[in-house]
Amino acid sequence: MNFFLAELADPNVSIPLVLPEMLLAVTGIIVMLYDSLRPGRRRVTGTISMIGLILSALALFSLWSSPNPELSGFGGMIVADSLRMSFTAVFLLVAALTILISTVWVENEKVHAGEYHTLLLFATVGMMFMASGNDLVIIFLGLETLSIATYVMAGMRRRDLRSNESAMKYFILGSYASGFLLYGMALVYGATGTTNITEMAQRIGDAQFPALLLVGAAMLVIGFGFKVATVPFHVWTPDVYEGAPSPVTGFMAAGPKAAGFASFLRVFVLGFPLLAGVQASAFLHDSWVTALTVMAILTMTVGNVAAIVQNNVKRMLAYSSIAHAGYALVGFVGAGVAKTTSGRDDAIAAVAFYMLTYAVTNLGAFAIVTLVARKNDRRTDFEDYNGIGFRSPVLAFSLSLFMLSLLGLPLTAGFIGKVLVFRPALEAGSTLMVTLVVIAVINTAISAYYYLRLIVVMFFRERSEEWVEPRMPTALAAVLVLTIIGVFYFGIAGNNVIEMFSNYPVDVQMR
Amino acid sequence: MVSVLFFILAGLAIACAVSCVYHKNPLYSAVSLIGVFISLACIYLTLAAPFIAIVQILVYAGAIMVLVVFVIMLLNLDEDKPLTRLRYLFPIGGVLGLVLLAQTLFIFYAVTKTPHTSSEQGNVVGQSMSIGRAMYTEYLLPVEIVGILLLMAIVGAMIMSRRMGEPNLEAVEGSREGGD
Amino acid sequence: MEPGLGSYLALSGILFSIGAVGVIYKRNAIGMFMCIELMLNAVNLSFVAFSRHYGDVTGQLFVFVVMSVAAAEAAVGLGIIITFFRNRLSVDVDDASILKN
Amino acid sequence: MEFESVVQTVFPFAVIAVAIFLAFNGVLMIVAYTVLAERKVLGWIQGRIGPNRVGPWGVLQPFADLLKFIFKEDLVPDKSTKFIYYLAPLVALTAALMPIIVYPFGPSIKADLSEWLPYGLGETFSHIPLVIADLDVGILYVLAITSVGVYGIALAGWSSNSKYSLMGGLRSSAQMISYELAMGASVIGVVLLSGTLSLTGIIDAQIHSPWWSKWFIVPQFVGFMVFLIAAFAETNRVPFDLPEAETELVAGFHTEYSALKFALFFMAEYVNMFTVSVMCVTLFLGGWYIPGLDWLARQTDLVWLFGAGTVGYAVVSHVGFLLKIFAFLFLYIWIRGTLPRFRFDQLMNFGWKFLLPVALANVILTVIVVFFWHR
Amino acid sequence: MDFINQYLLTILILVPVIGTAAIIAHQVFWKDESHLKWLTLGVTVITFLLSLLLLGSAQASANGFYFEQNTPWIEAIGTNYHIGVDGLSLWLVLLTTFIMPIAVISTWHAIEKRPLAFYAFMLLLESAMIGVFVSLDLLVFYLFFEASLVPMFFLIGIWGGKQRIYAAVKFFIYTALGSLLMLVAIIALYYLHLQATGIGTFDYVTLLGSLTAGKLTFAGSSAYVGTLLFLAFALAFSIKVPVFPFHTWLPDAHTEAPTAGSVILAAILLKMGTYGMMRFNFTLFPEASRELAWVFIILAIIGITYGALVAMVQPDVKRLVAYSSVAHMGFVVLGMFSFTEQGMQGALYTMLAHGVTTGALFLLVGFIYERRHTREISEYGGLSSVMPIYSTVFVITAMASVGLPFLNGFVGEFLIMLGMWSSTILPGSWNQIATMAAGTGVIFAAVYLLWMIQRVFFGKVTNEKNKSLRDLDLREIGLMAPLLFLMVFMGVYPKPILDSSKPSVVAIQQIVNGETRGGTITELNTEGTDQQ
Repeated sequence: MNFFLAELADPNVSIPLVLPEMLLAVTGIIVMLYDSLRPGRRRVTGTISMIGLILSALALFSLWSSPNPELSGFGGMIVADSLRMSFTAVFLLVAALTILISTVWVENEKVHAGEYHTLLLFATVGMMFMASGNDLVIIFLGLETLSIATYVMAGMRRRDLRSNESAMKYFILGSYASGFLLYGMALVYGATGTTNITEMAQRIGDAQFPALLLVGAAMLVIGFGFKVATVPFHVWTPDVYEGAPSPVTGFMAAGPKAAGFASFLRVFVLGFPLLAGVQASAFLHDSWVTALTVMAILTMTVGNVAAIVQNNVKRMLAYSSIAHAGYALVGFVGAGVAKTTSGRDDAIAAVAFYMLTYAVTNLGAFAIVTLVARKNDRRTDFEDYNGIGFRSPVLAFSLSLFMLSLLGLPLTAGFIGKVLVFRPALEAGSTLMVTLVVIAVINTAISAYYYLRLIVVMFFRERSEEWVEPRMPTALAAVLVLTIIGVFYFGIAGNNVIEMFSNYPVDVQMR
Repeated sequence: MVSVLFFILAGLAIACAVSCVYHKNPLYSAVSLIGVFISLACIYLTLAAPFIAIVQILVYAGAIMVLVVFVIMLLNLDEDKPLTRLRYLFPIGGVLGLVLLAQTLFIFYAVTKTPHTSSEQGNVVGQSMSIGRAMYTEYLLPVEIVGILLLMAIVGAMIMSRRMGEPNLEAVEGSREGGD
Repeated sequence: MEPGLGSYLALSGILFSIGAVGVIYKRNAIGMFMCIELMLNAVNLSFVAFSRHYGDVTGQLFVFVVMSVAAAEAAVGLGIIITFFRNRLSVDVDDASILKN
Repeated sequence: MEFESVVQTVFPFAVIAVAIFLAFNGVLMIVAYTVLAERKVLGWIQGRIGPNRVGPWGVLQPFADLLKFIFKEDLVPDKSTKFIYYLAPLVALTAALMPIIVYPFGPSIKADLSEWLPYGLGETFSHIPLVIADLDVGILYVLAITSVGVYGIALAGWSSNSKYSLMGGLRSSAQMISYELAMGASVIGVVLLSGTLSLTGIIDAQIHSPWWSKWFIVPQFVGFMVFLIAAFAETNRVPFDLPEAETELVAGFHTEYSALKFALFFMAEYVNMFTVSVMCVTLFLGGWYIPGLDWLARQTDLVWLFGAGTVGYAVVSHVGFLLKIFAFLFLYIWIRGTLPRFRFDQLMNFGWKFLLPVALANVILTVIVVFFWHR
Repeated sequence: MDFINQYLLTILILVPVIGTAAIIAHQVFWKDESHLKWLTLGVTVITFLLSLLLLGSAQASANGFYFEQNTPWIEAIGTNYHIGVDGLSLWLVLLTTFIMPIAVISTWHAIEKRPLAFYAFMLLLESAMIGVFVSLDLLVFYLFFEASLVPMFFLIGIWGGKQRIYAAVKFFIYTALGSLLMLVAIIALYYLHLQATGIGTFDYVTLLGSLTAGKLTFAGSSAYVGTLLFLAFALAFSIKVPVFPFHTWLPDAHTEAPTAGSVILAAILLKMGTYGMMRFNFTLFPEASRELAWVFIILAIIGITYGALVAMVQPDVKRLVAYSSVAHMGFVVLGMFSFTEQGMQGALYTMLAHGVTTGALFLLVGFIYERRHTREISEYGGLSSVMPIYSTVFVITAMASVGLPFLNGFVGEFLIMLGMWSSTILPGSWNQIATMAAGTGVIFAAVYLLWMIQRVFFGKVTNEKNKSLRDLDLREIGLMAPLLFLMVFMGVYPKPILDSSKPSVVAIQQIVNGETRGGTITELNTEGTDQQ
């Protein structure tokens, strides 16, 4: 019998390298099983999920701090570099905060908490694979795991037409984008004959079909652009964000976007680098840097300008998230044009840190939006925030803080994040990069208008209708405390985190 | 011989694809799409990939499209209404199509202009043994992730299609005038 | 005589274009979904052609993965479409306009 | 181009074409007489006589039926979707017939035909396999084509523009999709034991098994039972013939079909029965393989006649193969005569909550056993 | 004492923050709003008293700054918490701590709505303003510069007049836009320094050191980089000052802000702009400063004239005072860009004088507004007979603003004119022409203020409502007394301030005139201290 059991018994496996992902996946399965046996116990499933997340985080940190780390495993499909580590930390944080935020919603809507938690955990596993995958297969799978979970999460409020519509639009456009992404992957594979990103980078010089590389990269830009919501591939964002349940919207803006950036960075910055003396790589590199620069400019501008005219807070935050994707792209481009390896790694760490600050701030904001929206996400217009400033000072001041952090005011996390992502682009010093940063800055000023608007509405207007302050559940209070501390911590003493993000001295390329 | 076969199948695939897009009746589209899938499966055979060819039929034609046809029947869909809104999509679609076709031409041109010889190995990698070996050794991790993905999809599909009560009427009335 | 790699890629590209344009022209969700499946299939063809060309199993494995993903996506996606239909009695995307665009 | 190379290219195709023609006709003949047998057996079971007017004992009845179908008036529902309405029966029958090419009807025959065939064709035909195409992925092929067969039913149900048809079509597709899973899962045990997806390979594996498991029905009895039950459901036979439940749905998906188009559906159903029987036999009962035949030939010095590779061996094996199939076909008819029908929810519950778990448990058990067996 | 001396500036920044925490804690635990103003007053007075310690003897560090503190902050970015004062910033810090208690007292009866938040924002604002004047790290400076926006935004937005939302948002966005471009320039400087010397830094002193030592230059091909950076900085500060075309936020913000807000805005926030120009633009980009000085001089003159002319036709007293600010700040800019010692000293002096005088004017307007709830000039008339003390104080303050000799406005303006006259920054006699053009501004200032005084205070009481107006009470007089004292004191005895600021101003002036190329700022500053 033609078996290959010998190989099977000893496959190319390195468990510690995927331990964080594994633990989380197992937690997901446990939650699912528990929920099917004893349905409707959201506290228990939530607790199990949190424990799983914490265990996963512990595994991650042990991997992070291990003295002689295994750099890659599974035949180079999984890597342990600073990019993966820092982004994974962001995902875990996002997932944990989302679970806490969702408590209100889960209770109000009578959603099946167990299933919701299962999906959230699996989505997180997907995001983690997107960051850790050094192979297009893994990245694609991670992305799809994430996307499919998120489609469902967006439509979980099944009786609400807005939620249905959100899920459907997200599904159709998300799969559409996946199609482009996949085509890009196919062409890149065709050009180089490998799906491993490290090998891909090495083979650019002697690729069999260099022309395909260019087309493939263009398709990949479209696909990833969709996922991270950059203009002109952002059309789905406002509708989906508005219609999805508020905690899910917060999650989508913080988690999947960061995950998209993780893969996007890996594929482009590490996969299509500028190799000395290789003409094909120079052309490819130039093209994608220019394309992303233009995209960054468009993204910021459209996001900010469109956000100004919104009357719905969730929609405003959706456009704001588009704008933030633009700012993060500035750091991305900075990583692309970095002249040294350390500069590139710093820029990647900057984007990771930016996503971290954005996630913390944004989730904090969405915690409050969830609370204010009440049942069925009914109250999400600006008018619903009229004059609540001094009726619910804790909520209002926290929300103002988050808005100011999103705006990027000093002493908040957003400021350090912005400085970090603008830096690498300025370091490059070319006119294009400086223009990019200047436009980013002007956009920041534009964004002041709509971030302030929420503050204006809350504090400067009078409330005409009755206002009953929503009861603040413990979990949500915990989220607020965590995010507020986070906003200040990252803004004032974020040094440790930044260093941790950039200091894992593993360089995939140079191995 | 293979070449002739390829061009016949390719023609069939393209014709079916066009018909899939052209037909307003979703079921016609579905049937055309099945045609595409089957033609592609045959083309995979010409590419020495029997395993993929069969899985193509099994998964796409046998599972996914059955599901689609099933849903079409369940919802008893009518023909598409003529376009009333979003007319600007026509030029967008046209431009997109032209760009993609140009790109296809470019790919074709680039590949045929580049001298290349196919690997001898190409004729055996498609065997099920070779794919099976890859799946459980080199590509064990992706296959495991596929497992997670499918598990999650089951949960997701279950959530979405579970029985439920009336839609939330407040949202309907609040934002929509008139019924269907 | 066998057709060259270019022919396969050309077919793949044409099918992809048809699918991509179809998604835009289709007015109902199921039609769009089918066009997306068409796109995925086109990509699969590219993968298989490259796999054959390089004599590398990766491409075919990728196709296998894509098919699994497509199946999962179909299950979830059709669930979403059914839910949408139940609430609204239409899968026309033009009707999906509560969220202003 | 030289004549020689033309012959070398064309002749194998011609042979295959002939083989396909023969196989199809053979199968169709079997099917035709299965129909007759069904009516007869049912008659006996119910204390009736059955058809006996056309020819002696009604032997020509199938041909009479065929004539009737051909000359009957063909009614097409007014508001039906024409194209699909016409397409559906064709799809059903095509899908039913297509698996035939991978059936191993018998062992391969060693033959020295170099004297008879010029241009080195003798070399090509030194082994004559009694299978049209020995696909590397035979089982998957059969499963794939079977799954395509659903369309015939679904499309027929939809295109007839009749609620009975629609309900019948829906039920039938749901049922087939559900039981396909159990069926696929039950096959995996066999695949694990044999280590191949090819049908000839599986028979080969059974031949080379230890003496106590010459047929995989022994180690895979659970799998066999699951397969058998799923097979009944797949073919929409009693007790799973809900799609055609006359009391509820008139005739199910083919309510609106008449004449030749109805005949196609009818044939497809019986071809499907044949197909699953072949599969059952091949996977679990050794296919054409009769344990001990070769051994017996060697013991009795009849190797030249019945030894492996001889024509005699092939003939005996083939007859054994047919007998096994007929046994299954009889089982179908027998059960139709004795068992009542399920309710639809019972049917779905049975498929999902009992059959599938059992099949999966069987797979897991087999994996464990195979793994440690080979350690 | 050592401890206090060592960390004095940090303490000054932190005391208001701690005070904020204290009043919030107080409100949470005791829920008695009436204590809040006392607590706030206490905190601001303590801050003021502590700030007086700055005048005491202290050792200047090697680079000429006193009370310097330099600790790494966010190393990943490369920024240090570097603070210190010199003769330039010292007086502005004192001005801040001095104005704050007065602003708090002015709100004694005016703030009925949400006092807790009001006082909290006031204190936070104070802390941010002190931070701006003492930061020696560009990023820290930017941080405080932006941080001062938020409390002011809330002060205007919540406690302001009818158009408060518009005014607040306009104020915020104008300032934010400018300062963000400055942020880009700051980061760019970091990298330019990194390229030039291998060390990336935001530290002002280090940057200045490299510039004066010639390690980092904006000459030759990189001159346009220097110009761009200069413009980015200048834009941020010009908006804050505000220099003529960027001034439109100011009348709105001033008019709509509550009295205390207007006082702080006029007295301190505007000075951030001029201070920043002097501190950063002149020293970091001397060439660009000299090259573009003509632009700013022209804008300043336009500002002076335009401010005065528009002030003349304002029907609203507060708006009138606001436009007078535009004119006065024009003078300050003019003085700075003369690049002469007198001009720049005058500019600094005018900054302080304007802080005191305009603060007082806004307070006075506030007093009358509290009584009558209108600021229309036409609503008043003949107040001198009804409110004699008020009228006297008002007239004195207005005279100070006009620049009457022996009052504080005169010294600064005179020095500026003198400086501009003797300047060589413009070609030929244009310097003198510019001086004369600015001089007309003084005349206009006299015109609009006197006209306003005439309409409001003299003549008959035309409006019945004005007949029963209270004159100033003790609190109000107490509030005005220190301001009046300062107006007179600064007018007759400017020497201490001018003397102590001289070395720093001269140092800047020499850098901007390119006289210290090759030398180091360190040497210059030590020389300065010796003179003192």
